[in-house]
Amino acid sequence: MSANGKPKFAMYWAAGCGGCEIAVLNVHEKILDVDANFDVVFWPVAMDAKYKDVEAMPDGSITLCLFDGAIRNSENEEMAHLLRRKSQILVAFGSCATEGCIPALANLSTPEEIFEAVYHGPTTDNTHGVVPYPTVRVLEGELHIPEFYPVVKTLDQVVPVDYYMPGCPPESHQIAAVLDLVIQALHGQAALPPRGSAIGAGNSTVCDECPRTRHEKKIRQFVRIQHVQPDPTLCLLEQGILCSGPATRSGCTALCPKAGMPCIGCYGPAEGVLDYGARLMTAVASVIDSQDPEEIEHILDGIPDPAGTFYRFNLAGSLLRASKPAIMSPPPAATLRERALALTPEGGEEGK
Amino acid sequence: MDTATVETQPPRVRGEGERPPLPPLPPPPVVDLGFLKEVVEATAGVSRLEMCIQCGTCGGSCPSAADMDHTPRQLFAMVRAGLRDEVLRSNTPWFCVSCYHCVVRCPQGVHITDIMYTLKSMAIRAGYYKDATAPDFAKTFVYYVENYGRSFELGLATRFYLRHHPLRVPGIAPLGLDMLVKGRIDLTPRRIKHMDQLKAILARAAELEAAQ
Amino acid sequence: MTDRFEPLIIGFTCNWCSYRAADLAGTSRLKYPPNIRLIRLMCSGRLDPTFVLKALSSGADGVLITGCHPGECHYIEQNYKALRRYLLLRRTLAQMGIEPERVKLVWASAAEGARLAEEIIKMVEEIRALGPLNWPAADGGRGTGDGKYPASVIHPPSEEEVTA
Amino acid sequence: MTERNEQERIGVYVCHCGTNIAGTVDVEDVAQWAAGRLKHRGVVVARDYKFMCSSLGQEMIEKDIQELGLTRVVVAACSPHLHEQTFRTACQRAGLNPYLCELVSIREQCSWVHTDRLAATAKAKAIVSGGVERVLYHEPLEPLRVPIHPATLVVGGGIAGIQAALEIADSGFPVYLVEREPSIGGHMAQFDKTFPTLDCAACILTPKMVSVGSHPNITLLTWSEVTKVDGYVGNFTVTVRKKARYVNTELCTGCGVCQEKCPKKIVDEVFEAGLGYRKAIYTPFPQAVPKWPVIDRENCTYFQKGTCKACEKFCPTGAIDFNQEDEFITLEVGNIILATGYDLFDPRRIPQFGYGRLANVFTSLEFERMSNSAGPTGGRIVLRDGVTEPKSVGIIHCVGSRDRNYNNYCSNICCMQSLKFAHLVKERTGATVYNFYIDIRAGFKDYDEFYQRVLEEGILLIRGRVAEVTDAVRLAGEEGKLIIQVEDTLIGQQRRIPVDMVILSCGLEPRRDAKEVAKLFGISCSANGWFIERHPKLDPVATMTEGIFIAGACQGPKDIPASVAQGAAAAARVLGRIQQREIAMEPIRASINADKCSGCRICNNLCPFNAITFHEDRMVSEINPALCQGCGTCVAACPAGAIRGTAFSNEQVLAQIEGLLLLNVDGGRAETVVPEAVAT
Amino acid sequence: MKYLLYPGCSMERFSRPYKDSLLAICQHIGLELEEVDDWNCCGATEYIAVSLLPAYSLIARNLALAQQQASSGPDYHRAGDGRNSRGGAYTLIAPCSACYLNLSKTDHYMGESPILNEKVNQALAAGGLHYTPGTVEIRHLLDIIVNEIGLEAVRKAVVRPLTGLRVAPYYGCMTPRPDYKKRWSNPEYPTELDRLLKALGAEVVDFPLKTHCCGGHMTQISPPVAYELIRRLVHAAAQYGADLLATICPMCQLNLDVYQGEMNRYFDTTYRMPILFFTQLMGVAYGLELKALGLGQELVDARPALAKIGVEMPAAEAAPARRPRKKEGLPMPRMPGEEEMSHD
Repeated sequence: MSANGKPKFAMYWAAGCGGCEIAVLNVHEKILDVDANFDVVFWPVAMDAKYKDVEAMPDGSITLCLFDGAIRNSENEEMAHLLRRKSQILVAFGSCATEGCIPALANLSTPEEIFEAVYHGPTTDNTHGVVPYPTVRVLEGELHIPEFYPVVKTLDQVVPVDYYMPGCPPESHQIAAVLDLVIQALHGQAALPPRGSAIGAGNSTVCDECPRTRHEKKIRQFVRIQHVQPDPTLCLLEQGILCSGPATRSGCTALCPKAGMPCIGCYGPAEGVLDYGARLMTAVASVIDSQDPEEIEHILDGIPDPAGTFYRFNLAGSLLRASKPAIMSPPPAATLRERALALTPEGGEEGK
Repeated sequence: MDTATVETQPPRVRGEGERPPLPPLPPPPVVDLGFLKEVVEATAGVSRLEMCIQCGTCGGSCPSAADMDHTPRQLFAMVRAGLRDEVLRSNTPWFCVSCYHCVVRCPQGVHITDIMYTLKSMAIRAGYYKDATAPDFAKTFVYYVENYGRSFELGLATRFYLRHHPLRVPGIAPLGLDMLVKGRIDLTPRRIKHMDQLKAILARAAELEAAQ
Repeated sequence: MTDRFEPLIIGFTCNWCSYRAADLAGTSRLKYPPNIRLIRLMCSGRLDPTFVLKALSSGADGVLITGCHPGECHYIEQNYKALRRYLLLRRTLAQMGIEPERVKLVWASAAEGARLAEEIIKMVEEIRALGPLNWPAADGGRGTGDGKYPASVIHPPSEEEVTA
Repeated sequence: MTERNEQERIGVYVCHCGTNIAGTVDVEDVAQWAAGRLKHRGVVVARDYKFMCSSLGQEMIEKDIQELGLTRVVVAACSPHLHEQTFRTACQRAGLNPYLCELVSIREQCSWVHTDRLAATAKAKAIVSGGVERVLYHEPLEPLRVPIHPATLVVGGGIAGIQAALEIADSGFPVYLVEREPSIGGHMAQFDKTFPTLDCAACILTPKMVSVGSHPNITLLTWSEVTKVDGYVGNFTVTVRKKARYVNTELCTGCGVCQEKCPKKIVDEVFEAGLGYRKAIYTPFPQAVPKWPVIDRENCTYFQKGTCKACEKFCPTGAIDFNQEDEFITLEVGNIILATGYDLFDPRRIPQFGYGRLANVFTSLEFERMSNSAGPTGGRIVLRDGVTEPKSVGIIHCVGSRDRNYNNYCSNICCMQSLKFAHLVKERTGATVYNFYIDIRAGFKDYDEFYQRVLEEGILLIRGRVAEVTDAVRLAGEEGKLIIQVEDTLIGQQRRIPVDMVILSCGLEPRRDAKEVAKLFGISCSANGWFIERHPKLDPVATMTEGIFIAGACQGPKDIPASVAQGAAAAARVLGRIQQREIAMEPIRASINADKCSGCRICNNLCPFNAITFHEDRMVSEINPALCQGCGTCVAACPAGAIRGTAFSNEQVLAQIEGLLLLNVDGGRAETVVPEAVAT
Repeated sequence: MKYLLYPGCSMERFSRPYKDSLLAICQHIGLELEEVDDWNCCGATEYIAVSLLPAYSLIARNLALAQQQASSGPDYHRAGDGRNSRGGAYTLIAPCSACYLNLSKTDHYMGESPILNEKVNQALAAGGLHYTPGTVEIRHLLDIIVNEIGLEAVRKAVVRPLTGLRVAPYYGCMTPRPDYKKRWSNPEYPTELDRLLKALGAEVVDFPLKTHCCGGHMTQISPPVAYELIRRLVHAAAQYGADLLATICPMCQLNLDVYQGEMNRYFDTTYRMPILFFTQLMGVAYGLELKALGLGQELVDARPALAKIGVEMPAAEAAPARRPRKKEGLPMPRMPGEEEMSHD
């Protein structure tokens, strides 16, 4: 408990787009309740704070910590451990922290490929081919930056997590509800759900909240939404548009399907599902309306990027977590360190 | 069996001495049971030769069966029996006109025509086939293809006829003349542009074939 | 034991055809390497891609999916569903950089003990040639971790309290 | 999971099976290992024994259950298909729910197929570990008991269906016999003589037809088709469409005046096999059962042009009723016997045999009608011109059979049929008869004797599959003839044999609509389209669908004796069921968790047994446990993981995977992690 | 949209009429053809009998060239709608039966056997070429005309119907036979040419030997055999009262036309059965200039037969009445497309 007697609140932004942070602010006046009920001690986006301040706090002194973003590098992991140690309730906030989300799609590529794309790609102007080294020895001494991990991890792959809040980003009305619940719990007016469960989401899947009419499914062709004028009231999947609704946890109120766009699965797997992609794959494949291998293959050609489609938000959280070459490859740091030494005066290059 | 030792000697008759050894048995006929496998493997695609049920559809369908030493069906039975020499000496493959009637009718889907091609090339390699006419025609044909990239009817006909049916040349000559008049024969062979390329390809192919 | 790589393969069989084929292989004393371990399902239609991914991520070097021949499914047509899932899964796995030889679909009727044995022998050799998969075990994962939670002022119940 | 183990007490029992298992697997080691290594998984006792399935072995298990308070049992022995029931019953005797017992096979799938003792032992351990992990997720189950409705539906009024119907009806139970055509009798009614005894088909069939027609326990529904089948074993609800006859069966006496007077004559493609004519109002043949005619709407002048009504004018009892309409009736039955028969192979598909182009090429069925004294020619064997008697006839076997291009199977009846034809032609015309065959298959009682007899009659048999039948003459003497070109394989020469008439012994094919019928009744078809029996040897008339049986040629090409035998067999199976009054079904079923179900309807059309229904009101899908056959396809398909499959749940399978991967082939630790509780 | 054309050696000279007429009619019906550049002989039935691999490589070179040429430009005709995972094979027209068969066979076997595929491509590599099985779809000209252009279009273009001309449609063996892709015609009893000729207004006889062999290379190796086969064909055509016989293959035309005299001499017979290419008849029906169709180059004069065009011709006595329909007669089984086929 802090001086003003209010429980402490923290929020941290790891490997992610920051949408989650915005979503929190999107709760509008609710944010005032946060301020009223919590003492915000650490929230880099909202206020200035240093890691060492957090280190200084006693363990378990933070009551509620919302952790958004995935674990992409050593800094993310260090902060995860730090905040775990300091927090009573650590919430994996948003798809990145929960299951990897878009950043984890990088798990389909090796670090080498990623660096190639980022630092030498056609869109990169990097005439000297400079790449970041975890350790660079310069004349003044050694410089360190966080180490890049071969694969993106979910928060709970590095520390124990109390609650999961899915969504990319979590819907603001859900955030508001969760904040309410926690506040009530603080005043002993409500009990928190069991540890390890998902909060701010439903127990069924998106179809449950989707108003579109449905029939028995028979798919003879997959089409991309941009190539067709979908029927506004009929189930998109029945129209051959690959909608992830059937496999995706409810809670978003089926925003996308309502707006005529297929669900892309940001709320992740339904309760108790071990592998999101597998569920979606098996469901979609089962209703393909053909018994002829040739024809089935032909129909499947309509799904140009299966892995990316079925694991768009879930790759890090899936059973395989990454492609074989990626998960088998060593951290690039190992190789990079040597180059780093080559850059020192002894190496000569620096001298010129 | 570890019981009583089995008697390996012919029984002794009491009072007699060693029996004289039995006279030697005549040698077995020469068969090559690997022949079937060999033919199957040398044939492009899936020959299904081993599936033949000897129904005779091929022999019944064959337009030139009358002139064959053996019907295709018999030939396949002989292949199975491993009678390599008889098979490769048979004129049957050489009378195959490649009409594929047997192939589409065969209830077992045996690729008869392709098997005939295989047997022909085997026979040529073994230098077995008695009447050289057909093989020579094939070779002459191949000669033109290998040197010009195209076949050349006139050359083919003359070269070949003079060799094999010199007596029929006068008979055929007017025919050739007719064709000439009608403008249906070249006097000189045509050559494709990149003969060198074709030659290279064929040479490599020949090496690869020799390798196996 | 020799130090050559011994692959570990999980095989899924359907109760009516391929499992009986495996039984037949046994009763006819056919021989195949001990690298495969079979799981009986009622039908190849029961095959959930999750099972395959689970096996691969839990240490299996390959997965063999088997069922009745098309048109001879004892549940009429469920093996076609297995086929469809397999074809899609195969594409996804390909993108994940997993060699196609590692996950195979084979139809085997109850009479095809020999065929099943051959397929197993073939697969073991192919995977031996590929080498181990050795999928790294996930460190942590949902509901895992050292369980050392800081003391809380509002006592969220532990799993035990809940499930009990 | 963890707390599970504290409660659960597992017993592991490893069988030696004499030396069958112990010969290759170190069973003692396996048992000890299980007791030690798997202790933390809840294994409290692990024993090995010479013969677990022996009464002593079973008693050992029962004793442990009672004394050690085992909650789950794993038996490592032979295939579950052999002894699963045995050990389940043992558990039940000891008061443990039988479904808490798991039998894993370390014989068929281990000791018998491996030679390396160390590796086999390691695998056996892994298999046991898999069983232990799996059994932890077993649930106590109760078999489903359903009552059996005493009535039976027989589909198809051919000889097989007739036989089945009579057997059941004679034992005092009600039967509905549904036939698509206006009369029962099937193909047999079209024949003249039957091999090998040559007694006339009508003489032996008609009495049976009559007793079907008059039997108090048989409700005969001809000119009718089954359109819908609901329910499950013991309780089927069947919808039958009674096509309008346009004849009032109450009034009709079957006098036949209408047929005489009807001005419209059409080729009878069905009963006369296209060789004869019938009227627009007709009974297929004089001895038809029932005797009432039907009006064939498509060809009736009145229905097409609006005038005529000759039949109505002349009918003495005023039985003609042009206003009749199709009628749909529903039947409640406990069991169903399918005896839908076969179709004849259409030889037009083999152009080189000339059928349809060359006038004097006939099909076997055409010849049956021709040779039938009640047929279009009154039994005279003549050419297509209707007058000329053939001087030479060629009979071609295996038409469309034993041929990858058409049907790869042997049609079973053709050899005998063709020999019968040869005999009839010889007997009635004295013509020269050639039979062209690949092999003569005369494998049943008195069949080969008949072959001998035909040989004696001087029939010329030529061993060779005919290449072509042509009218393109090549040699003198062939003009105006049909030339059969064939290799006489016994002399190895191609022969051209000129004949006047060619008979094609066409093969048997599944009914054109066999696959739809199979789907309608929820049974399976082979790739060819024959209905699949539960077991080719041991259960030839049952199907995979409880309560549905098959008899006769719909299961595969068959001659009359075999069809009759199957009809009787199917009847016997049904009667057994009816006597039991109720039946217990394996509780391997799927169920949907309504809270989790989002009503996406992915599963809806995955079930071939129509067990899944969607409730528009609640927007959830539901499974009817009695219809569910437990294949688990929907379980595997549900995107929300809302469907559970008992006995093969995700938890069970995933846990078994973990367990199986516990040990490496060399006995060392494999890469796997300690099993954790997971659901998908 | 262009179609690739593989003419084959025969077309260059002794079957020039075929090439001339097909180019003429294709232009007329708007079928744009482009020759495969520097194609070589397909080896006929000879090469493969000498050595297998070189034979397949010889043929594969053409396929490789076709592949190269087609992939160079956008507007070549492709099979399927392109969404096909095998990317819509390029269509290659082979009007000669032997070439058609050899090309499609090679493509098929290369696809079927990886070993052959690898070896052949090794050989091709020596010439800096490569062929991927399935990228070129070989089709016969007749197939294209009947199934791509369509008989309706063919009928529309007719200006001088061949009414009254009795034609025996002759397919020969290799075109309808083992079709290494999906069948487009019946191997025993095709009807494509029949229907095409009907569309031209001709009276088509139900030619029983329509797919029987013309003797192939036997005219060279052992003429007696070939002569016998030729005799069977011309006799059957005469038996059915045909005025002429229409063929779709250079080799058939060569044997039946050029060697008909030889055959007559051999058997001491007097058959005079004109043999024309179906493309020539199309040209005639389209009213194209006869010379441009290579007419007159046949050795058995076709003019008398062609002179009949437009003249109503009584059914030839020679044609045996095969389908009695007398009242007392027994009904005949109906054939699919009965009305089309029957002619009594």
